[in-house]
Amino acid sequence: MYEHDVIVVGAGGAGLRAAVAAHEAGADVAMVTKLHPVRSHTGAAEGGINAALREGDDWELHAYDTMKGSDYLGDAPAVETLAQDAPEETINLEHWGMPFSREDDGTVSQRPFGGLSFPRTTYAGAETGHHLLHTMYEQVVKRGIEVYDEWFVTRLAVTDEPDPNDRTCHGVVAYDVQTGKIEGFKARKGVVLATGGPGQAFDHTTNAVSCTGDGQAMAYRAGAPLEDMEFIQFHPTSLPSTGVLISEGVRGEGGILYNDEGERFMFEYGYANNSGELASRDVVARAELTEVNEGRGVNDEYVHLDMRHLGEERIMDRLENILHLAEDFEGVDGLVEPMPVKPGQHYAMGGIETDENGATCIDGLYAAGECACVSVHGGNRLGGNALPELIVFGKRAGYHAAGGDLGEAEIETGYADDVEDDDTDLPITPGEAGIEPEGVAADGSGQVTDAAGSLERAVEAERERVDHLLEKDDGVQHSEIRSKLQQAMTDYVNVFRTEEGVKKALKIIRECRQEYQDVYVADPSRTFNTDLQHTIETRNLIDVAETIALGALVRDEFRGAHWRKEHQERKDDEWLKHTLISWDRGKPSVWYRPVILEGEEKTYEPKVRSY
Amino acid sequence: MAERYSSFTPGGTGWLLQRLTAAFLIVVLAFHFFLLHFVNHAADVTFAATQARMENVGYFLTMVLFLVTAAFHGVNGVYNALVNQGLTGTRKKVVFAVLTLAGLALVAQGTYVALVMAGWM
Amino acid sequence: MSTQRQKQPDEPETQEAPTDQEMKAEASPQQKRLQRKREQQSAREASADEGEPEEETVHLKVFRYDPEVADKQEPRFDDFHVPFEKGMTVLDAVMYARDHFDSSLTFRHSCRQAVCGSDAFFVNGKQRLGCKTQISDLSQPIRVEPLPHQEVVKDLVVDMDHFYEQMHAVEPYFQSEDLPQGELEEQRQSRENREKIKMSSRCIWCGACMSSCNIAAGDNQYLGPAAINKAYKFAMDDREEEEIKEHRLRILEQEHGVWRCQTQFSCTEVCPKDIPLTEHIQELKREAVKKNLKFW
Amino acid sequence: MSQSYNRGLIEDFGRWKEFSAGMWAWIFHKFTGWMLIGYLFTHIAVLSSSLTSPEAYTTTIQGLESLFIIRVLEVGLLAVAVFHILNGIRLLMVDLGVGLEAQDKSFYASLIITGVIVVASVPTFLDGVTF
Ligand SMILES: Cc1cc2nc3c(=O)[nH]c(=O)nc-3n(C[C@H](O)[C@H](O)[C@H](O)COP(=O)(O)OP(=O)(O)OC[C@H]3O[C@@H](n4cnc5c(N)ncnc54)[C@H](O)[C@@H]3O)c2cc1C
Ligand code: HEM
Ligand code: SF4
Ligand code: F3S
Ligand code: FES
Repeated sequence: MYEHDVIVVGAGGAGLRAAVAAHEAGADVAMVTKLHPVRSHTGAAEGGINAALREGDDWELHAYDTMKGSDYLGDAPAVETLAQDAPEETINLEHWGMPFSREDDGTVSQRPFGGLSFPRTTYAGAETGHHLLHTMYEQVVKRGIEVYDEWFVTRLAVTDEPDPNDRTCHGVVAYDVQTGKIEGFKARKGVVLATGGPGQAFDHTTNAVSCTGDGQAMAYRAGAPLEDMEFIQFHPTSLPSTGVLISEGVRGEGGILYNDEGERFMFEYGYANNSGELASRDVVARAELTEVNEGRGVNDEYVHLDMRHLGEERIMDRLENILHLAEDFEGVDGLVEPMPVKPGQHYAMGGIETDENGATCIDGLYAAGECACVSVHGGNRLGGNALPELIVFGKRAGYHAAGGDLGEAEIETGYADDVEDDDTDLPITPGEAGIEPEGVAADGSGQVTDAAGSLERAVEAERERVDHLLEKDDGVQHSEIRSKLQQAMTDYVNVFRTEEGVKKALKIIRECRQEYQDVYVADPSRTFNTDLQHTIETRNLIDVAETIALGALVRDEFRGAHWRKEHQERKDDEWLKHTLISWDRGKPSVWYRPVILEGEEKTYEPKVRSY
Repeated sequence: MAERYSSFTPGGTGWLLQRLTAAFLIVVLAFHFFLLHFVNHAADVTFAATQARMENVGYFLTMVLFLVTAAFHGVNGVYNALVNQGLTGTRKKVVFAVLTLAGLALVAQGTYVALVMAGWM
Repeated sequence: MSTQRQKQPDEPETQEAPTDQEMKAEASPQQKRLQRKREQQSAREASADEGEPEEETVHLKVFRYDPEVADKQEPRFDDFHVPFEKGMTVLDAVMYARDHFDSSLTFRHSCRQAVCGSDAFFVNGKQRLGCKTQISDLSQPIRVEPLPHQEVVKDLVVDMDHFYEQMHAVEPYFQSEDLPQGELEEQRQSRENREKIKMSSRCIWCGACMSSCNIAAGDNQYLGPAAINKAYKFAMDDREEEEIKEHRLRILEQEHGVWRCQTQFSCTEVCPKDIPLTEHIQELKREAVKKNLKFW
Repeated sequence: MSQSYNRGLIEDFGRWKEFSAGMWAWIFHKFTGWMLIGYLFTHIAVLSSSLTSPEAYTTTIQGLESLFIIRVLEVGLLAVAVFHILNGIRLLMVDLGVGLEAQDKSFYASLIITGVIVVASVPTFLDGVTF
């Protein structure tokens, strides 16, 4: 067993920032991550970091844009914290050596991005995330913070009180991918989850193969609710064959979208008469799919993104990376031809419910980054708002977990008596399907309430589960279940959602869950058994996919990225509230908590979101 | 991490000298080859002719310098090649000593021969 | 693997009688196309299963080794025949082989877009990133092996610890403790200077260069091209002070630093990020010489 | 680095077919360098015959030179030296950062020029040799 003050799970932007902050607050920190830190998916981010740095811009404008972008589903305290802290955190990165692109006077460059009223997206070429990730990892190396890389965290060690709000997280159980050893990691002060997104729940995604929603699923099974899971962002410009992302920066610099007839459809068909290509992502993604559905798509599959008119010099200077991506992954030369693009799953606005200090309703359990939902992005994330979220809330979570004081949070977490329960009829009974070997992380029996006990139990349960999976000689393989799940999500819980479709998806997810009872791992080895790792991840995907579909079913309105065929309007009277889903001893329950629109000084009044 | 390297000996001097000697050798080696194979045929070499050349102080000094630089360049090159193959510890020290001695012996013997040829010894 | 494809669920009822703009057609061209694509795929999978590849297939020979599994303790090559699709990469092919033929086939991969640096393999005798190598650019059969000169953990997975150690050994971080305060001033950097370090900052730690270098193979202490390039990025960055630059050169100048490089150029040739590694190493050698000459 | 088993040809030089220009250049340069230093030692040894007597020197040299094998070896030495010089120049340029993009071409050029020079000097070297 290993022991540290703070255990950070995941070493992407959020995890690294949390670790540095906790270290600076004097804690003994360790990072446990299934990939070496520099392999994290933060490295794929291209566009940039939103921060109000310049004359003529200020954090209030940033907060306003974010709130509008969120379709009024962001919580004001979180949104304002993000906008206020982003400038300092961004400049801080610069001081740590991040190679931002520069203006003639030597200051960092900023560019326009979709949905922003000021060009405040601070960037480093078209590889902002790569530089952010590496710069931050350098700081972790500098501070000598311990990193357990290629250790796959499979379970949280939490106590067993019936009400999740009373539970405490004492650590995690992780599995050393190289040797197959399963060990407990005790956290004296706190565990910070920073495991990134759940993109692999879909089959066409810009996310990495490792983005399997592990953090969300683990926290969910331990009793922390998942918030606003139905809000999935589909990026309008991903390459059709692989899902590799073509940055919004291309449109920010002036790239234009054309349909098969060569029409600039964003204007021609009135999808966004003011902002055109720079409208919010959900608007552009729907516009593209509508073009394709109405027969104006290229090869009935995609549309064209053209940047040739920008000129070679400008492209080489700011978007060189895009040229390589189009060439290597689609065989297209962006200097001579338009690039094919189509919407792909990109980002999960929802995640583990936290307050603006990164804390969840479980004592000692924190979350930050894409796996968390402080609720800054609400119904739709603006491009360039995720990276600042990583550094702002990563830092806060790390600092708080190390015992630092950030004051009382305004956002509430956890199920309480004053929340509203949901009463939608579900086509299936979601949640556990019988006698799964792994069971729940906390069964609510109130039996285990101490640190040692909860860790011991968690380690024991995990060893049994792995033994079971390895010893079982036949059954189904996870890849079959996984592709069935991904297919269902892409078919029915995609950009366009219908009640019927989402219900079908729920049924298929249920089938997947049942089939998973019979899953086995063919590779018997304990050494670097990726088969085993992927099998465990698939279980996480099932849980996460189910919450996405559940959320999509109950929210019968059209807000942000969540489009419902039968409900074509935003219903502010009814739906200015977050969807929360609790695992509740294996039986998911859905409930709601109102959005906080009152900011420090002003209240954000919902307006029509037009671009 | 960096402490591991605190006792290093900078290899920069050797590297630079290897290049400088190389630059010098290009010229002399070409001259040497040309003189002894094309202008005068090697087969026709006699002691007398050699002595005639060696008596010229400029030629003598060039040849000795040629020898010194070539010996350094060659021996240092061999040493580097061995270090590149991962030679370390005592074995490295021994190789270093042997090569240095061989180099010095070569230069000493060569200079002695040259002096004899020039008839000054 | 089962040859049976799950029957495609019918289109949602509501989509059959659409009233609104977005869903006019009964089955949109998009849906029809997807349907076609799936049918083709199942046909292809079926034929692959019956071992009579009608369509173009890719012949892979993949290195296999597992210290724990009896019949894999002796390294061997396994053959896989994977259906070819336009735009297919080596990574796609090995993933297909894993998901459809042998789930124990082990390799690292994550981003699929050449930024995470996990999947450097030795493909047809050259270090390459699996996800960035088009099958159509290679001659078959395609030999996929783990990176040479590194210990093999299992199949295509090699031990990267030594590589990481070398990367860490050059003190790869800004040394100054200066942080923004009050006015939020960033440090200034000229465009030219940023341009100078641009290429060096693209490294994704894939280890291909290190594996291709004969010197690194022979001399375990040699910092290696990637670490030297990392140091270059810092040494050339004007935001760091002169003394720190000198300190960096001292690290590089040690016996197993830049001088070991014999300008083999293999590192430069294999680097998937096109970093001019040899050029950077050579420039550092000259910088180091210049610095030393100053004291003479 | 210790290998947990022998990967045999995968490691080290077994992959010579897959070597790139820069690696060949490195190997040839190394080989020629060693030949040259080896020759330098022999050369001084031969010349040391002058220490015995002038006649011994003349006979030794002329005796050796009359041997066909020695003449052939001399051509070899020329090849080795010319390649080492040309590639040495190439390396010096690389050190100065000149023409890095053309490093493979300059290696091929060194090979070709070496070949030409050697062929061109064969008559001179083999001139007057008796069998
Ligand atoms: C292609 C692309 C482009 C983007 N561009 C932008 C942009 O321009 N601007 C912007 O603001 N945002 C952008 N985003 C969004 C943003 O990059 C991500 O939301 C963000 O990087 C997520 O960071 P993270 O730290 O939360 O997670 P990640 O970087 O995904 O890191 C997750 C970490 O958790 C670890 N982990 C996961 N599961 C486990 C487990 N079970 N056990 C142990 N460790 C685990 C992984 O090893 C990894 O280290 C982009 C996203 C994508 C996909
Ligand atoms: C005539 C001009 C010469 C030039 C331009 C030249 C150039 C060079 C250079 C640049 C190197 C260094 C290679 C490196 O470190 O990467 C080198 C190595 C070497 N040289 Fe020369 N050299 C010349 C003559 C000689 C002579 C006359 C000898 C023999 C006495 C010699 C023996 C060597 C040896 C042994 C090496 C080491 C090879 C190795 O790396 O294993 N060179 N030469
Ligand atoms: S320098 Fe290039 S080859 Fe080497 S690790 Fe970095 S990206 Fe990979
Ligand atoms: S391959 Fe090795 S020898 Fe130098 S040029 Fe590259 S580091
Ligand atoms: S999978 Fe990330 S670099 Fe290839």
